[in-house]
Amino acid sequence: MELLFAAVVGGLYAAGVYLLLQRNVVKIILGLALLGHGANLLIFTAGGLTRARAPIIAEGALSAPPDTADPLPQALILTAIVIGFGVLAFLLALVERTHQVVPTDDVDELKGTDT
Amino acid sequence: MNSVIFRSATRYMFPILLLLSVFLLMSGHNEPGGGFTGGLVAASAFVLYALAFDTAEARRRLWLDPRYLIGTGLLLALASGVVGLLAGEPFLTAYWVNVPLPGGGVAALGTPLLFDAGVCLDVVGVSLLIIFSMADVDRGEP
Amino acid sequence: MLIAVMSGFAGALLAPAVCGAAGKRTGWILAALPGGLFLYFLRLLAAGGAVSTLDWAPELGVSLAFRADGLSLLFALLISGIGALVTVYSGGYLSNHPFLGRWFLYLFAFMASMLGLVLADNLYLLFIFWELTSFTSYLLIGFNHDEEASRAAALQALLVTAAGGLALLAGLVILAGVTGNTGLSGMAASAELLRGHPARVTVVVLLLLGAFTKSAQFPFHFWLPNAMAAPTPASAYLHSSTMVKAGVYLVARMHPLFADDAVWHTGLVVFGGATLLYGGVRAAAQTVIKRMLAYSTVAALGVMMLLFGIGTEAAVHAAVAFLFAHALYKAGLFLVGGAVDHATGERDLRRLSGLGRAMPLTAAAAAVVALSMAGVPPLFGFTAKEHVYAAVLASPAVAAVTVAGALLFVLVALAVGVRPFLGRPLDTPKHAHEPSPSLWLPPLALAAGSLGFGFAPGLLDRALLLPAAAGVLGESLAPSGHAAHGGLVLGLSAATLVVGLGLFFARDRIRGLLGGFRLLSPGEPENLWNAGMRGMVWAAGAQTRAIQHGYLRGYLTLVFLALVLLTAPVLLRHSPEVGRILHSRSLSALLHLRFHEVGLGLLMAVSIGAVVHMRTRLAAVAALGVVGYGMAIIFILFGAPDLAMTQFVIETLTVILLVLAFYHLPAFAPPARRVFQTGNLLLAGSVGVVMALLVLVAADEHHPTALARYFSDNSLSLGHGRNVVNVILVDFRALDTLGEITVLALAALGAYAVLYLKPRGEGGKP
Amino acid sequence: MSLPLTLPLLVPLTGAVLCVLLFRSPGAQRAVALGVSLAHCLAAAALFAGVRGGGVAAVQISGWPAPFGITFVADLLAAVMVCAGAGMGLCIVVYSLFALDRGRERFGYYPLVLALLAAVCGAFLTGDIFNLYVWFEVMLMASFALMALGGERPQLEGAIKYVTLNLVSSAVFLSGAGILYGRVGTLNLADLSLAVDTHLSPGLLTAIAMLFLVAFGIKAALFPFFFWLPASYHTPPTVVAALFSALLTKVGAYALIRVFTLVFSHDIGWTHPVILALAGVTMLTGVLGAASKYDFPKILAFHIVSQIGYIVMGLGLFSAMGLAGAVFFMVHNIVVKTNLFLVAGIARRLTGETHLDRLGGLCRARPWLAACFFVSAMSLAGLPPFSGFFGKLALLVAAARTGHWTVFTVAVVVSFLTLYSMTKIWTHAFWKPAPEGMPDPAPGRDPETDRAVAGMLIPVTALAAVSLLMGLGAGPCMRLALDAAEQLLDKGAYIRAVLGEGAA
Repeated sequence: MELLFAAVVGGLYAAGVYLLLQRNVVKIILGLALLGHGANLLIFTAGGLTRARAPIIAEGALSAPPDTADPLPQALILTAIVIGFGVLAFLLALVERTHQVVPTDDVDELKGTDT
Repeated sequence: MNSVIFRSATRYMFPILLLLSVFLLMSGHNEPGGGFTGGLVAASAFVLYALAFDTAEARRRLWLDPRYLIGTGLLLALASGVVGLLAGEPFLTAYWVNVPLPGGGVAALGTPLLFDAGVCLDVVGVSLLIIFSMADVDRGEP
Repeated sequence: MLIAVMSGFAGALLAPAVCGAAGKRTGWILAALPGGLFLYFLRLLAAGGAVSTLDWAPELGVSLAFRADGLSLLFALLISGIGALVTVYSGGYLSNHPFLGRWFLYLFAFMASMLGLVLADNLYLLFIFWELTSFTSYLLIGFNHDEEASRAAALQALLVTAAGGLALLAGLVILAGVTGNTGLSGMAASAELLRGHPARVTVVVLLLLGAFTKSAQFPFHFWLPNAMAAPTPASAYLHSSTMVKAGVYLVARMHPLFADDAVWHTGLVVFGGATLLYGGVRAAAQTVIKRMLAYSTVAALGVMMLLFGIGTEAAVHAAVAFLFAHALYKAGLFLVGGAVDHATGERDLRRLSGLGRAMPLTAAAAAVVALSMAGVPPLFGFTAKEHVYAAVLASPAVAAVTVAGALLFVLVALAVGVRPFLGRPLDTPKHAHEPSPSLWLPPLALAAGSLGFGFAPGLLDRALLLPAAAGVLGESLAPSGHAAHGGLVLGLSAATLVVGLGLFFARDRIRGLLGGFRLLSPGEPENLWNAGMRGMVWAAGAQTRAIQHGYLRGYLTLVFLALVLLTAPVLLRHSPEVGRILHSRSLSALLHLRFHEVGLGLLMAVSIGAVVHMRTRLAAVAALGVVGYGMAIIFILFGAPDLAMTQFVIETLTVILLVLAFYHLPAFAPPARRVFQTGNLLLAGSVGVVMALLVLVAADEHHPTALARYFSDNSLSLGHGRNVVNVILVDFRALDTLGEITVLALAALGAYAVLYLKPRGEGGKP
Repeated sequence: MSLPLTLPLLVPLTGAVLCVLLFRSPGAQRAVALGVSLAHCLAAAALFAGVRGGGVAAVQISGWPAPFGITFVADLLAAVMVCAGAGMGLCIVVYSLFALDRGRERFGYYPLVLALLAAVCGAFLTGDIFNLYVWFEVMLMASFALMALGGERPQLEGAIKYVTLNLVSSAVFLSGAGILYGRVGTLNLADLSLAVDTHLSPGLLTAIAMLFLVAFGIKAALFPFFFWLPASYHTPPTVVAALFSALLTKVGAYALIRVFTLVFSHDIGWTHPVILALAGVTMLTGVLGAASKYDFPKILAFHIVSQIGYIVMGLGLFSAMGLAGAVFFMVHNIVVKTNLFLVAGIARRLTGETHLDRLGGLCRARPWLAACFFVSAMSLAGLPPFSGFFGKLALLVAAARTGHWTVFTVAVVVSFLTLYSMTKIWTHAFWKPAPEGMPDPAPGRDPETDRAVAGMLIPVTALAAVSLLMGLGAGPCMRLALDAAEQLLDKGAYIRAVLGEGAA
């Protein structure tokens, strides 16, 4: 099971990196999005995958039974997802604006500031 | 995207979604849900509205600048934390009071719920500010 | 003593104010400070030295320790005494300069640093003042920084001396590490520790580098003549008695430590000798007063290094005597040269003649100091030269070099100090006239010194020179009068004078002769240095262009490459364990995997592939959406409903945003060249593999963790919530959530600002 | 210690929120920003006093026992860094009051700056790896916005690279945190430190350590991860660049020091030589970049890289003196580099130029400015008696004591090149007469500019004085740095403060 999802994580990272190495700004954004998914799934898998029940304490019970999923990684991922959303949104705005100023989607044409 | 059916559907969906978001926020502490999902659902209600009619209409429906929502949400979250601080406990320490319900039962109200509400407001404000800005980008500053 | 040094800096800070108040009289007033210091040091000399210590940074071994022994006091007296004269002099020389205040600021700061340098009793303290002299002199040399030449000269001087300074610092750090203490007076004791230590040669070389660059030894001499761009008072001060003698002082100071080190001695003798000859010859070829003096200074410094290199008692005695004599006459000559320049506006010796009638006092001063330099009895220069000859006679080669140098000294002395004042007057840019007292008094005072001490060498020996020599050697010497030097020495001196006179009359021919050596100029150390700096800048540019090229994907390639190169070796190093984990995992995978999970995995794989391969943006976005929803499904299947819900809504909003944003962007450009693509593919693949392995490594441990148990036990009882995840978010780890909503807020504000705040002239409000 | 530990985070955060709510009136925001940054300094001072007196302090945020909640911890290093951060914040805000254009003020400059300060302090104080990630994200988001705020083309070009590379760093950081939790089962740094020491197979943890090295290396602009910095730092207004150079990379360096002393010190033989090597290369490439540029802010930007090398070198040496040198150098560098950027900002304000060929005459026209620059520049070049010299000396001594001669040599050579590039600025911008056709920077040309510059000189003077004092008072400062270093090397105090006396 971990093997399967480890493979998926690897795939997400590989695809993300590959897209990041392109010249097209849209692909770079997609790459970053994939990288984010990869990180989230990575936490989820590394935190111990169980087909267990959700970490919600049943009515009347005082604590969740031992076979429930680890709630902490879920909390972390939830935070990470939301942060990722915010960052992505900003990035999109930035690209939008950049495109108004420099009408290109080829980041190779954005090398004016280094040299 | 502005077919009549869609618009009229939106008219019904809008309040339902808002109610759903409130419900998610309220029940979030015990059932799946919570501030984030609640806020996001509320936001999507307005987004739906914007898609059906237009952003100006949606803004009018919201009737105050999203930035106020953001600020208030953050302030609420901070305040819920300061309560503990004022009581000499560490920042964000939870405080609970049992409020007897008219039905005879009791409801535990506590600063974490306040915090969650803050989260909810913040999320609504943020999502809407971003999406409205992106949608209206060609029109210049509102 | 600390106060004495600090008073110099205080005076520096006050100088501009005084200057503003006193106007023309400034020089005379400010001279009170160095004058007072001079008297103070005389008192110390009478008292036989002093010590004072104050902590600065004990952890680093830096302390404000000062110690005045004979050597220190010899230098201190020269610095303060000549400092006073130069102060008076520059008051007149720069009387109508708009930035006179700043001038005195720099001058006093430099003087104070110099005093600190010679009085310091701590390795690092000495270095601190060493560097202070470097950049205060930088400010002095570049004082007229509106002129390109001054800027260049100042920069060169700073860089050369600073390079040496860093070598010195390295040497001192190593030295302190070896000897374990940073006190200078304690050094001699720890000579034992250094003997036979592997680092010894390194230390010697580094220290000599420091000394040679500072004291303008060949091949680091070139900054000194260029530094003549400085106003004359600065040149007189820096090059007669102070800055350039710092290296000599260092060598003298370190003498006890390396008294028996072959590298040390040979290094000093060889480079000293080379510098002497080189400087003398170049001096003879000059026609401008200041440059001639500058090169003769280089030569003189060579003599001192040479003598300290020989290191016998006689040599050290001769060295301090010569140092003293040189300080007096060289300062005098510089000041005279400046006065002549000031009075006539002419610097070229070939067009200066017969000034004696117009400016008799200056002429008198000039004659005395020049003859002292030439070594004419009874002036002190003669005594000093006697000592020198006596010290070098032991080795014929060294003696020959020294005599040759002395001949050229005679030439320079006559050419600068005598010739311009004799003969038929020539007309000069300005009509020659006797300048104001502040310009002729200081040289006259120095001349008086050369004369007076010439008559009473024994007194000077006892009072100053022998204690100084003792300070160098670490033990006291018996006084040695003239009688000590036999007739041979006397004969040599006489011969030197005669032949030197001859050379003087033949100086134009000599210059012509030396003109032929221009061919060598590419090999000149200065040109090598400049080439080196240019090369450095070029290399810097090349490497910067190479790595900071502006192509984002290039940067990312390096980053990911580093990621792989840093992690993969560790995994390989522990390959057995990784192998074990993989093995167990693969088994569990075969046993436990369910059908819909495999399907889900495939769905993810396909949609990921689709994101990469889609040709149109909207298709790619759609594929990305599928990936996101796939994530949501995974969350549902593995007991994370909150995640699933959040992921679901967020994904929807994200897709809407992407569509809104990409609405404006053009279609995908054709992909980059295949070569890149395969490389990228490899890199991306290896990153993926590394991360997958790490996940497996991590998931290897047993769960649930203690934290998980704690949360599920206390969520309801203490957190009043049955949804553990939510309780974590709003209570257990509420701070994370607080930060997170802050991120959201900032993102929104940022996006808003980016979209609507436009620079002026581009529509919208500024 | 609950209050002093929380306020350095809470004060600026509240200030930021207030500024958000006051988005309609920039005037009110200025007032809030000034007041808040003053209060922030007081809070930081209180924290420092507490830690100096009472040793490592910790507070369990939201009142749950460690390691279940999030812990805020302040040892000397953290306290010192918080003080430095607060001080810089005040300087930056004061400077901005005079320097900033209305547009940026209207579009949320002050809330962003205050949020950045809050995030930086959060990062310094948190004792939890994931919480550290969160504060890093807050910091990044604020810096993204500040970087792009103004929307000029160079800003946007730089921002794209800055954002992309830093998001990669965040992804790596997040993965590292997740894997660490999966492997060790806790997020609390102190708890991690214990768990790592008692871990069954520490070997594989080194791989995770490398992830953090990459993540923090990007933030700290270490070789080969620094490219985003020279690409972007010179594009926003120099005051923003000053703020970034003061805090962002330093937080990265701080995180490196924290993690590689507290958590990943199990495999020193493998990790720290790597760190040392990277540090050496970073110094060299950075300073070479500076030597090759002729643009005032660009030179400074490359210097940031070079000097991160010095700081990390101290970590790589991993001796008390080395870490002390790193701490001292870090604070010194914050002060001096910020000041140089502020000076560059004034130069730009006076002449409208940043390129050395088109600058000049500043020494004659503005002697006070020249003096402040000279002090800072010489200090940066490591010339005595300014702060830089003692930082350099400490690192050299540490390298000599531990026998790392290669990095020793590199450090010496680099400081020569540093001096070279600093004198380049001095010679061109200050000594050289103002070039033809360039506005004369002398006072009296435009009263408004003179007024603004007078105000901007306040923080500049203050920072120059600090650099001088750090040199003259090197004794106590170095003592403090050494104490901080010893705290870093002895993890016990930190762990006990977090997990209670029983632990460690």
